Amino acid sequence: MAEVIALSPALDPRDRGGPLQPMLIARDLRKHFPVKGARGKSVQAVDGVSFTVRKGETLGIVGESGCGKTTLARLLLHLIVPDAGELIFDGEAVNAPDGLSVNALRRQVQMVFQDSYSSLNPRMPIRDSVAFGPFIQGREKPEARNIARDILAKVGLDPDLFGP
Amino acid sequence: MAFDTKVPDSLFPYEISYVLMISPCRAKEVKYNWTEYALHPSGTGPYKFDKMVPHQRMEFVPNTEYWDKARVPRQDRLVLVPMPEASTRTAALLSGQVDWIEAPSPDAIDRLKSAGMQIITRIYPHNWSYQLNFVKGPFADKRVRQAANYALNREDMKDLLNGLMLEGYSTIPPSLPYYGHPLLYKYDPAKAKALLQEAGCVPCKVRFAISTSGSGQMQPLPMNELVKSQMEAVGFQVTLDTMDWNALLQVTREGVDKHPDTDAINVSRGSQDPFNALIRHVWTGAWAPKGANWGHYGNPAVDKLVDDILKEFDTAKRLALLTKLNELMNEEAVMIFVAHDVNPRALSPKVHGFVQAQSWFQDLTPISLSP
Amino acid sequence: MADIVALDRPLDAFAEQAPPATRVRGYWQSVFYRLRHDPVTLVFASIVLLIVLAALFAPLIAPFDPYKESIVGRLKPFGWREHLLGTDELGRDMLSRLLYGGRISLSMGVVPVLIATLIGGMLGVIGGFAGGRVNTAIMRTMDVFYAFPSVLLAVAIAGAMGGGIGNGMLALTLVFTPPMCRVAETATTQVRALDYIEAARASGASTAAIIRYHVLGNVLGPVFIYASSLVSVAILLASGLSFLGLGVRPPTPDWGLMLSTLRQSIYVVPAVCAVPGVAIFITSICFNLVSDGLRAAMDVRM
Amino acid sequence: MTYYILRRILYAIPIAFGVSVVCFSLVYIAPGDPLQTVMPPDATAETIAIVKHAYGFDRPLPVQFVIWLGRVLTGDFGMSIATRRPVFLEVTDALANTALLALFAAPIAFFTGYAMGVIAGCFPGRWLDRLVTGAAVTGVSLPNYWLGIVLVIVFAVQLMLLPATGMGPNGSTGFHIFEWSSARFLVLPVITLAMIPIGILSRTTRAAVAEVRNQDFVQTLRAKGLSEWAVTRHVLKNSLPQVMAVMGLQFGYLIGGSILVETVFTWPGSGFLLSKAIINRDVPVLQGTILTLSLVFVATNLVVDLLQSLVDPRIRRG
Repeated sequence: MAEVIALSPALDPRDRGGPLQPMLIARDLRKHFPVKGARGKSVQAVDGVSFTVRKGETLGIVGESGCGKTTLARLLLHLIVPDAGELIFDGEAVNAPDGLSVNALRRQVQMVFQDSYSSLNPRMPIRDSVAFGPFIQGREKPEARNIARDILAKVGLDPDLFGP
Repeated sequence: MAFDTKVPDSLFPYEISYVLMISPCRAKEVKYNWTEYALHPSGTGPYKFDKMVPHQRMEFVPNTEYWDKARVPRQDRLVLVPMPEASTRTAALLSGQVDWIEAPSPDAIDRLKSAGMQIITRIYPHNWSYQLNFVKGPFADKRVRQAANYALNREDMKDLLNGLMLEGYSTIPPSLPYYGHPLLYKYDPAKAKALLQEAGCVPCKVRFAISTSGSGQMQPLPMNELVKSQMEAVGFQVTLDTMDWNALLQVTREGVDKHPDTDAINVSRGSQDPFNALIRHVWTGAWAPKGANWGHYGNPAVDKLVDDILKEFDTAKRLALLTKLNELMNEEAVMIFVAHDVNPRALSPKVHGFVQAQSWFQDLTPISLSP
Repeated sequence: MADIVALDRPLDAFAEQAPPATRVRGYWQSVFYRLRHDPVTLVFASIVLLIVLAALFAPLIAPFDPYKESIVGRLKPFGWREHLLGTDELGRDMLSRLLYGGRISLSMGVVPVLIATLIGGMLGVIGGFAGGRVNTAIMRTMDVFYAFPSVLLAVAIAGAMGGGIGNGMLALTLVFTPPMCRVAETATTQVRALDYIEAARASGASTAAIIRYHVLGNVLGPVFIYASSLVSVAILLASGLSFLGLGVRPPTPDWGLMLSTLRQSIYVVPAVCAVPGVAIFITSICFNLVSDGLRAAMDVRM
Repeated sequence: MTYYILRRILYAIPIAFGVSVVCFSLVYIAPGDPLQTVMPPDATAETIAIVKHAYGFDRPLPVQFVIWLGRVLTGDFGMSIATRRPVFLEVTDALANTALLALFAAPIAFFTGYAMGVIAGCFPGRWLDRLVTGAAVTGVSLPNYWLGIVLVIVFAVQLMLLPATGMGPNGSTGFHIFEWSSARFLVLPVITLAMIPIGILSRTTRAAVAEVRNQDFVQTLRAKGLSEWAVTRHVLKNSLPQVMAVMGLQFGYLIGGSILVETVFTWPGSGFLLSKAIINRDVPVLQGTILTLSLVFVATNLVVDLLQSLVDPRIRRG
């Protein structure tokens, strides 16, 4: 854990734990789903998973379908509450009394889905889909829209094409 | 055979035709199961029951051993088919499916005539009127009752029915011997308005219980709408409570006590014999639910007159008393008199030998059908 | 460097040739755009509008008082003394009664569908979104009412309660709520399973927000399309109830009742007697075609 | 497969129970106290007491329901007020006549509707498609009872070709389907009844066929060199389950919803019985007819459901 990271990327003012603090630490995450009908038996979707993801690092998890990948992903976002185990995000324990609130976590983490058709609301222009995050976190509609326009421009998409 | 009545009743011979009798031995045979009896009735009339399909048809064949040889039916088979809808009956006749229909709708008469059908009408003892509530409501006041009668333009009503009625000015049609010279309420809207003013019933809110159809009811919906508009022209405010025939019969049987807010009921009545024509409507002894005096009309003078009639066995004297009763009923305006039906029928040209009687009962035996 | 630059911004090469940026339309604008360019639906939509306006402004445009009788003027053909559509069995002006009758026939058709859409839709969304026992409870009760053919259920309720406009409308609402609920529930369960709902939850949206912004938008489409197709069925059913004497009471004008009472005079003025039937037919066929147009415009596959 | 059938049947039982609860409550939503709606108007006090006990009107509602259900299961639907005949007898006679109409109207409607739908589906946008769609939407929008009246006027009254009303020259008991003298009574009612199902079916078939034609596997079939006719056969097979579901529903409507047509033609079916029950305020008949018709509707839906699973294997795994 002590090796020095090569020249770390430019400091991001929101980087609480400093460049060396691992982005995400999972310790003994566990989530079992009781099987309807057969009392006692349960599906051990996630059983004692621990890993660390450092900033700038990408972690790939591979497994056959039904081995618990999606459940793990949902656990990381607290979409489902883990039975046991701990989640440290950028140095702060998630959902712990003194740590990071789930809502705060939600502001900085998001899922990217496999099937693009079902990951975008067909009745909503792209710009509004992008603006939905900030808007739901409390920003006013116009402000959220501007954020969305900036992000679209940043990734090379012409904002005028993606929202009335 | 001797009948002894509880109270002297000179009119009893008239009413006997209304007492329906069942043969006791057949009743015993089917162990008093009336559904069974309906399928196997017995009797001694000119027709014999052949078969029945519930709701659809009833078939008769001539009773060849009938005692009065002159009245043995001249048809091979008589089939009665119930069709509640007037337009369906008309279509059935025009399409040659049936040879005879009862009460064709007045508007179909011209079409029936153009198809060569025989239209038969004849005044008969029938009264299309409103029996009134004498206990509670505006009609307890004679002036309001008279105003309602003066408000009606019966010529218009006749046009509405394409001529298929006789203007009704009394409980009984003029053709009956005890009609006399009753006070006639000819169309006089001004007088009607004045009477209402005098009675202080302005606007005069009244509620009528009427039916959508029913035997003897002629064309209740259009006729009631016309009466409503004519009465409202002189200051009445009429609410029509429409219900089906059975429901209206029930209201009629239960009497005014059970329906205090209903000011009048529109039920057509047969006036076959003096009792059914006059007495049952005004006699205190016939108060509903016991009898047909729905609105509980009570008048000592009338009661005394009725007693005299029932005790008077000399027909001439009784006729004079009956005439006096009819004139008194008109003077009291015990009903809103509207119309007398003419019992219209449409027969195919092939039907011969039918003579329409002045009665609710008709003799079908002489009828014959040319090919 | 030049080609690197080109590589760096490959899009520009196409930018010039791409057509001028078409105005980007939100979903609803694109629906109206498609509708505007669908002449058939426009024509029938305007006829429907005409019918609704005519019924709404009946008192202003009706040439005569629909209740005024004139025995002399009974059952007259078209055009008799400015009675454009002739007169009925009591001499009342047919055109005026048609306009006033439209009010009742349309409202007895449209109002129950609206109420059923609200109740059925809500139940469907709640059932669809909540899932589990709530869903089964709602959907199984709906199945019970679904077990009755619509005409039968309407007649049963109106018949038992004794007819009249209120009972008629209640009966029709009860008839249309189950299918509406089923459409909403199916749409909701489909939407709920899509990823953007999870994405919304992952961005911290509450269930209410998710329903408001994501679920409703997608459920309203199929619900609205289905509701528009129900209106013509409702009008036919409502006129059927009146025809059986379970809807409006005389003398109030209503197309179904007029059709029934005019049956007697069909031999005198057949054309006049056909007028209410034609009115019912035109209104219901227009609603049907508009509904088809809407479905084509709104039901856009990705 | 049998597991699936069992599950569907078990699923239908609570529905039937629900239907009986609704029918039971009909007596209570009728105005006036329930006893008055179930008794002939001129019933004597003593018969009222007997019936009161039989129906158990004095007992709490659930108990009354159980009594009523018990009697209904044994076929005792109570007495008709108007005719004093057992309701069960009235309903079964009437149902047979309605079934006869439905058995004739259904095949005609399904065949015509399906053919129209297929034609429209296979030639989308062409004039044939527009013609069929126009005819279908007309069929669905026509008030069929009015159509009945018009047909009677034209064919029975003016042309005197067909009878105007009723069922057979000597009523339903003397009805011999194979003799023209009886069968001619069927013609107009069947045409009127078939109008709406033809409309609905051709619209559904057209949509189903059009949708299947757009699916990728149709292109691959063509790519494999199948003739257009062979491709169409595949398309039809795939669109059949969806169409069959609608057929089942429409057959149920033919049985349950024929009240208006039967009233216009005075066809002595359950619909006409129902309309008379309404006019006479005959609640027991109203209740019995509706219960029977809806149970028949549930049964037809169940049968179609099972047939559908035979045709479409995917549903079987369901």
